[in-house]
Amino acid sequence: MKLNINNKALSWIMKVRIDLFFLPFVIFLIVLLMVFIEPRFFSRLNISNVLRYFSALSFTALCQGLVMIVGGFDLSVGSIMAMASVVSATTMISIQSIVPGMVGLHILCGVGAGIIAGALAGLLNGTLVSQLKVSPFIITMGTMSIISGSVYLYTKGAPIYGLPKLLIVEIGRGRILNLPILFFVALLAVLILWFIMVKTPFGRHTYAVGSNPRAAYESGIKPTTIILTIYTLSGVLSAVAGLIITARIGSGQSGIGSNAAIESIAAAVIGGVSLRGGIGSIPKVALGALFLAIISNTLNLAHIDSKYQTMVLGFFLIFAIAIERWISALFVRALFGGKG
Amino acid sequence: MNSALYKIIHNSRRFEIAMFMGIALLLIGFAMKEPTVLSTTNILNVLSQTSYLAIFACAQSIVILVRGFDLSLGTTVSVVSLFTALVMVSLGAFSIPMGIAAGLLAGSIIGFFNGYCVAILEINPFIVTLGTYNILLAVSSTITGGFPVTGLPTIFPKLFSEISIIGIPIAVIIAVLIIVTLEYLLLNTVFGRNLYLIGSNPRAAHIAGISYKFNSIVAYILCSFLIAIGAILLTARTGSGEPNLGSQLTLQTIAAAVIGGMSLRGGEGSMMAPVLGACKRSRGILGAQSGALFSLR
Amino acid sequence: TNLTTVTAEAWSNFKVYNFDSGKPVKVDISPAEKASKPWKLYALLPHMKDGYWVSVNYGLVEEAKRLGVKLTILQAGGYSEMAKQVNQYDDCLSTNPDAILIAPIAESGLAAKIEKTAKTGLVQIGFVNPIKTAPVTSKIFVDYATKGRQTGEYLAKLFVERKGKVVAFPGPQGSGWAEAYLNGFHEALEGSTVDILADKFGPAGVAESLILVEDSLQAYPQMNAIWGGAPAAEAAIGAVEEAGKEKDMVIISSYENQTMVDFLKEDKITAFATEFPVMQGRIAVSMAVKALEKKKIPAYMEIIPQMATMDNIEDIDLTTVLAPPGYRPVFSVD
Amino acid sequence: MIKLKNITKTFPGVKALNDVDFEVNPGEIHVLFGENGAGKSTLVNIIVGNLAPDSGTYQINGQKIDCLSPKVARLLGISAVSQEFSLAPSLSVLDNLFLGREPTRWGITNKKVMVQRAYKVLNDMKVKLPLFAPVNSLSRAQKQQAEIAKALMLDAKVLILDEPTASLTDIEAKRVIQLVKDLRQKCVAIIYISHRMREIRALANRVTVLRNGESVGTIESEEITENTLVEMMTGKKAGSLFPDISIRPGSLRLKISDMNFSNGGGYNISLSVHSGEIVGIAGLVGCGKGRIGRAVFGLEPIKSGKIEINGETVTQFSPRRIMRLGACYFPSDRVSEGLCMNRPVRENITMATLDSAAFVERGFIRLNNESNSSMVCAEHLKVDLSKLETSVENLSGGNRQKVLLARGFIRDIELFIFDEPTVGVDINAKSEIYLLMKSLVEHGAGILLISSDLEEIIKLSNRIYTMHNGSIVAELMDNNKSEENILSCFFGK
Ligand SMILES: Nc1ncnc2c1ncn2[C@@H]1O[C@H](COP(=O)(O)OP(=O)(O)OP(=O)(O)O)[C@@H](O)[C@H]1O
Ligand SMILES: Nc1ncnc2c1ncn2[C@@H]1O[C@H](COP(=O)(O)OP(=O)(O)OP(=O)(O)O)[C@@H](O)[C@H]1O
Ligand SMILES: [Mg+2]
Ligand SMILES: [Mg+2]
Repeated sequence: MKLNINNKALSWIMKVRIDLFFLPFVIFLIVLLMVFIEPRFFSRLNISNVLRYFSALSFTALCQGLVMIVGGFDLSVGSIMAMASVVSATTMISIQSIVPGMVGLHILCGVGAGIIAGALAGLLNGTLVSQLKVSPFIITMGTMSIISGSVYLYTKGAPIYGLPKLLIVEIGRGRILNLPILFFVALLAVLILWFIMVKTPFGRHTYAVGSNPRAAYESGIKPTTIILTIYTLSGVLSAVAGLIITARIGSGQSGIGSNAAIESIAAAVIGGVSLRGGIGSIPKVALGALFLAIISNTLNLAHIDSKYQTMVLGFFLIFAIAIERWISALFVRALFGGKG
Repeated sequence: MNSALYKIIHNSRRFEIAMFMGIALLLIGFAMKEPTVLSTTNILNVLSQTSYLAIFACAQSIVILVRGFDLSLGTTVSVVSLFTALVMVSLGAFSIPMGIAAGLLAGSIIGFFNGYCVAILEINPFIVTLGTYNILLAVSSTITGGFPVTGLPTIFPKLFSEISIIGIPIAVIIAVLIIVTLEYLLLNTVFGRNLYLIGSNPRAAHIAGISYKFNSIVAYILCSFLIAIGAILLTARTGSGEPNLGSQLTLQTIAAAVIGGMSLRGGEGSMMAPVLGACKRSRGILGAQSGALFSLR
Repeated sequence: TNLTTVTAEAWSNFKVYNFDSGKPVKVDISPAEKASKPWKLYALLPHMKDGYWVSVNYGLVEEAKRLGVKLTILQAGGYSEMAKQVNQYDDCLSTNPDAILIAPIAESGLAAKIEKTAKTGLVQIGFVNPIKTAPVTSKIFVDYATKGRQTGEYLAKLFVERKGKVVAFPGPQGSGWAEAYLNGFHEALEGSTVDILADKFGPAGVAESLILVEDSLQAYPQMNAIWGGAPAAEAAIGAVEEAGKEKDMVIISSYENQTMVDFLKEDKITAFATEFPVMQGRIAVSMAVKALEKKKIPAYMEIIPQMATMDNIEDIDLTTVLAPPGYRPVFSVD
Repeated sequence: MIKLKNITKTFPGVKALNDVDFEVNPGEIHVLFGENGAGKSTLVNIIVGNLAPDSGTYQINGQKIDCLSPKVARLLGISAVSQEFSLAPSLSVLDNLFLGREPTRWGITNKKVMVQRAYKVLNDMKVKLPLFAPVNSLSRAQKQQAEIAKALMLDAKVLILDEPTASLTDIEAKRVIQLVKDLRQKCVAIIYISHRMREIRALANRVTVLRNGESVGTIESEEITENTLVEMMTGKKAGSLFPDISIRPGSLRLKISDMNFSNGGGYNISLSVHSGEIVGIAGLVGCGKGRIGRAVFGLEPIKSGKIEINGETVTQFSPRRIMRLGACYFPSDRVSEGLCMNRPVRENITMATLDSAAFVERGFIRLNNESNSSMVCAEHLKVDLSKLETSVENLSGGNRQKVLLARGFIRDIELFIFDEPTVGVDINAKSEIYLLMKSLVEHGAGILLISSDLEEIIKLSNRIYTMHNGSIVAELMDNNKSEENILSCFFGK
């Protein structure tokens, strides 16, 4: 009897680990394909391009992943990004005019203001979702139009220029070890969140609330607190994504993030997060973001007529996932026998 | 006695009654502020606008019922519109029925593709329909090079958009017919029951011998078929095949369904939900209108 | 602010093509006098999300204020909101307006309705976006293909000695206007020394364009010219700088906004084309009022687009092109 | 210790508790007893803070408690095993055991301590559970054990057990009972809910009987007899629980030969079921008895072996096909596999029947037939008829189980595979269910009865297979099928 159960535990662990392994495998296949189609894929500048796209996307994906793990949805990612971008740009510029010269301070204040704005927006989402008992889909759709509406009202659609050069050149385009600084920022965020979700009670509680809110409540966890915290955290993450894009394009823009909600949900779902909550791992979500970044870059590099690019992207999305599932089923069958 | 009362209210969907009353109250409110809002032409106008959204929202609700999604709704509308128009323009006689048939067929094929990927390949519906969305986007912007198709037979818009029967616009009549039929089918057929059961607990449904694969595929086909009907009506409304007729509809339909009471977790809700949701959204239209009129005063 | 107190002198005779004879004839067009009664006008715009349409809004609002008419502006929320614009058209009609000014998302979508309304004799003015066949009282717009051609010809002139390799970023796929621009552009470059390496369609946002431009710089290392919408041009500046190619890259924008003006003045882009959005708004309102007061107006006008370059930017009257910085869109004028 | 006075609780349309008084003291086991739907779980849920009462007072240690949340209840030392489990399905067993009170070091969960303490409790229970497997991969019995372990993890002052042994065999139940007795010795106050008379007699210091949400009375341990309890519970005298079934084995309904599971753990299983007989399978938790039923129904992949139903070899292992051959399977885990919780009772009763002509005509459901039949069926099984149109999640645990079983009695089936059919069902309904089984068998059906309730297996079946560690170790018939024989087989003798 002992053997059976150990066997079972082992088999489960194997299955999970294998799962984590297949997305990189599919990504690896795509990269391998690119060697033949377009060797320029591996140029230093191109790799930076991919990684920088990844760094913004990974933040939105992480934000969405967290919210989905706790059983929710966040359609307001994009609007929070835009808000953070505009708020931080405005702050930087007004501080610039008050205390000129101290560029570091300008940037710090700008980033701080953007993140605080994001946190507040997240807090609003969290409060509404946890208190109103209305579907998070509707609530975040509402906050989305409120936030983006007020951002437009403030900027009238005009971008905000004149940000410190340091931000654009050193942070937006800067490199360490030949890789973009932004990539390391994203990597750090992934590692920290991974740690939090796996190693701390808070992480466990988040999964529990997403998996079965009633059981979590009956176990002495306060789902409302968890939901509130996660949405706030996700607001901060979307704000950081907005800041990354601000640093890259060099201006505060109210129009950024229009695709962010769909893109981030896609990354999270590819990363194995369940739309029904309680399931999903942070590194896999990041891999999902990497997958999307690579595909988008690949399509642009592969000289495909851009009108057909969306078609190829569509097939890629569906069949890459189909292949991933198929291979993993194959492996599971090979290792454990039976019809999977 | 308490429980009898409860049963009556429960069975007759208190939520929906409340929603209806809310909408009615708001209408009265608007009317007091701005009486022309309640003029018959305006009401009919708003009604027919609502009916398109209601048809699309019903389509969306069917897949939401089985824990699905259709993100490709918007581009499906565009593709069907173009297909219908192209066929109508290129064929002489019989062009209208052939065009409609082509549109419905295109819709069903799209639905089958979605259903196949979701049910047989077991890929998450979000990813599948996002993929289809992209594929159809390419289709709709390449078959005519991004340009609309004009020159439809003039009788087509007359028949399917402008005509009204006893004063009620045709779109409203068709929408009501569709909604009533769907509601009836969902409540009275095995297929409808299966959708609810699968949506509620797919595993239990499987063990009770209900085929997830078959029913899901049919649900997706039905969804896209309804989208095609809506798209054809919209094409009649604009009088031309349009490559970007519905790109923003997707989110609106999901919102309408959820506002009306569909659960994104599946297995709950009725066809009144999307309709109510759509009405709520047109209450928004009315609100904006009365605001605009008010400012004109 | 003092910006809003514009008098009739604010714009005087403005040159446009008159097509009433079937051929383009350069004519002066003059504004209407103050309206005899506060006519009720509606204007339908595709959206209000960028500087271009804000400028159109500015033109409409200023002119309405100047003439003393009522104006309500409805915006559909984006180029993909065809169905919504049709709804808005119906909504307008049901409130008995005196005139409707239409900047259609796509003519085809509204053609049938416009035709039906035309029979009732309501004044309908088409502006900014082309209305080719539908029967409106008067229309003013720029032909996108013409404008695309103009930018193409300008580009070709820059590359007489060396070979040009251009990548085009026309804008969103399936939007109609992006395709039309691109067609004109292609036409102009046929047989020239400039090769078009690729057409890259994509969403019209700076962030999205940035990724597209960056990737294209990798995919086509030989490219030395970028042609595209304003967001693509804006994104290109940074991307090109980073790739270390800012010395010999030509960047041309197919339309205008405040950013393009600023960047042109800083010599970061080579040129942009303008079609005077503010003037189109003003002319549309003026023509509507003239028509309502039974004055004779041309039935079909086209804007004469102009290339703005380092050399001539100081000479162009920017108040005919863009809303002043800090202008806030207004949606109704009483 | 805990004292409730005049507690009333209404759900929409139901008065679940009406003016109930209840108390429990340290060192005492107070048993709650009553029919399905009497209000036992509701009372318990109020005590642990999951539900707030409409009216009434609640005192702990003489102190009045107002707004009790589960979190506060835990801090006060109240720990509970709930009937439908408070486990997060996608989390591992280990995480679930410590949910809400993970031991930490510098803010990080201390896995080592967790594993040690988990093993300690599981060893006390003499239970082995896969600590790192997600809870949704466990059988219902294993979930039950996890839930008990979770409750014991806390050093409780008040321990509440809501049918803790419902899916366990006597062997495992004995361990639980022993642990509960030990805790009583340590002056823990214990509230215990069970439908098993034997346990009540072994444990109870006092019994409070509920009927229709009202307290019928409290009796001391000396007065406890089966008859008094049943009489208090229903107001009627107790009849005999098990009917006499006349066994007339006929044609072969089910034949399994040399079956091996794909996932390992089963060894050359062969068995047969004939028409007109009830065949039982008995074994400890996790021995694989449930997997046999699942395999027949295509829910557990098999590597080799042959399964024949009514003479036809099964080739396509989908429940749909197998049902066409005349078999029906009743899963043991009603919540995750059996019922569509947010659908009405009626739909759940008929869900496996929607292809029969009695209910369907050209794809349309005959709603009247459906209503009538489900009503008849519900009446048989003593499910409250007024609840036919409410969703299953509003039913009490035992009533849910009855709804699950109901689907079998509404359809013509030749082979029934019951996995733990009477979990949580009260005595009266049980005897009703047994009567139904009797009539099924006497009309020629074959029944494969997989159960952890030994008495049920022995009294009902005419042949018993006993399992140990994935294999069938013995087939007992006639005089052989005694409790001692079976128990010795459990350990692989
Ligand atoms: N969430 C709910 N909504 C509506 N009614 C409910 C709800 N929960 C329980 N009830 C009703 O309250 C009554 C008491 O249920 P309870 O679960 O306390 O019964 P029980 O005594 O535990 O029965 P069992 O032995 O079957 O577990 C039942 O009639 C049940 O239908
Ligand atoms: N050797 C094994 N390898 C993999 N999984 C196993 C093995 N043995 C048992 N299992 C799993 O353990 C669980 C318990 O098995 P099963 O349901 O057959 O137990 P049971 O005898 O019915 O006991 P109970 O239902 O009382 O727990 C099942 O989910 C089964 O899949
Ligand atoms: Mg109970
Ligand atoms: Mg079992």
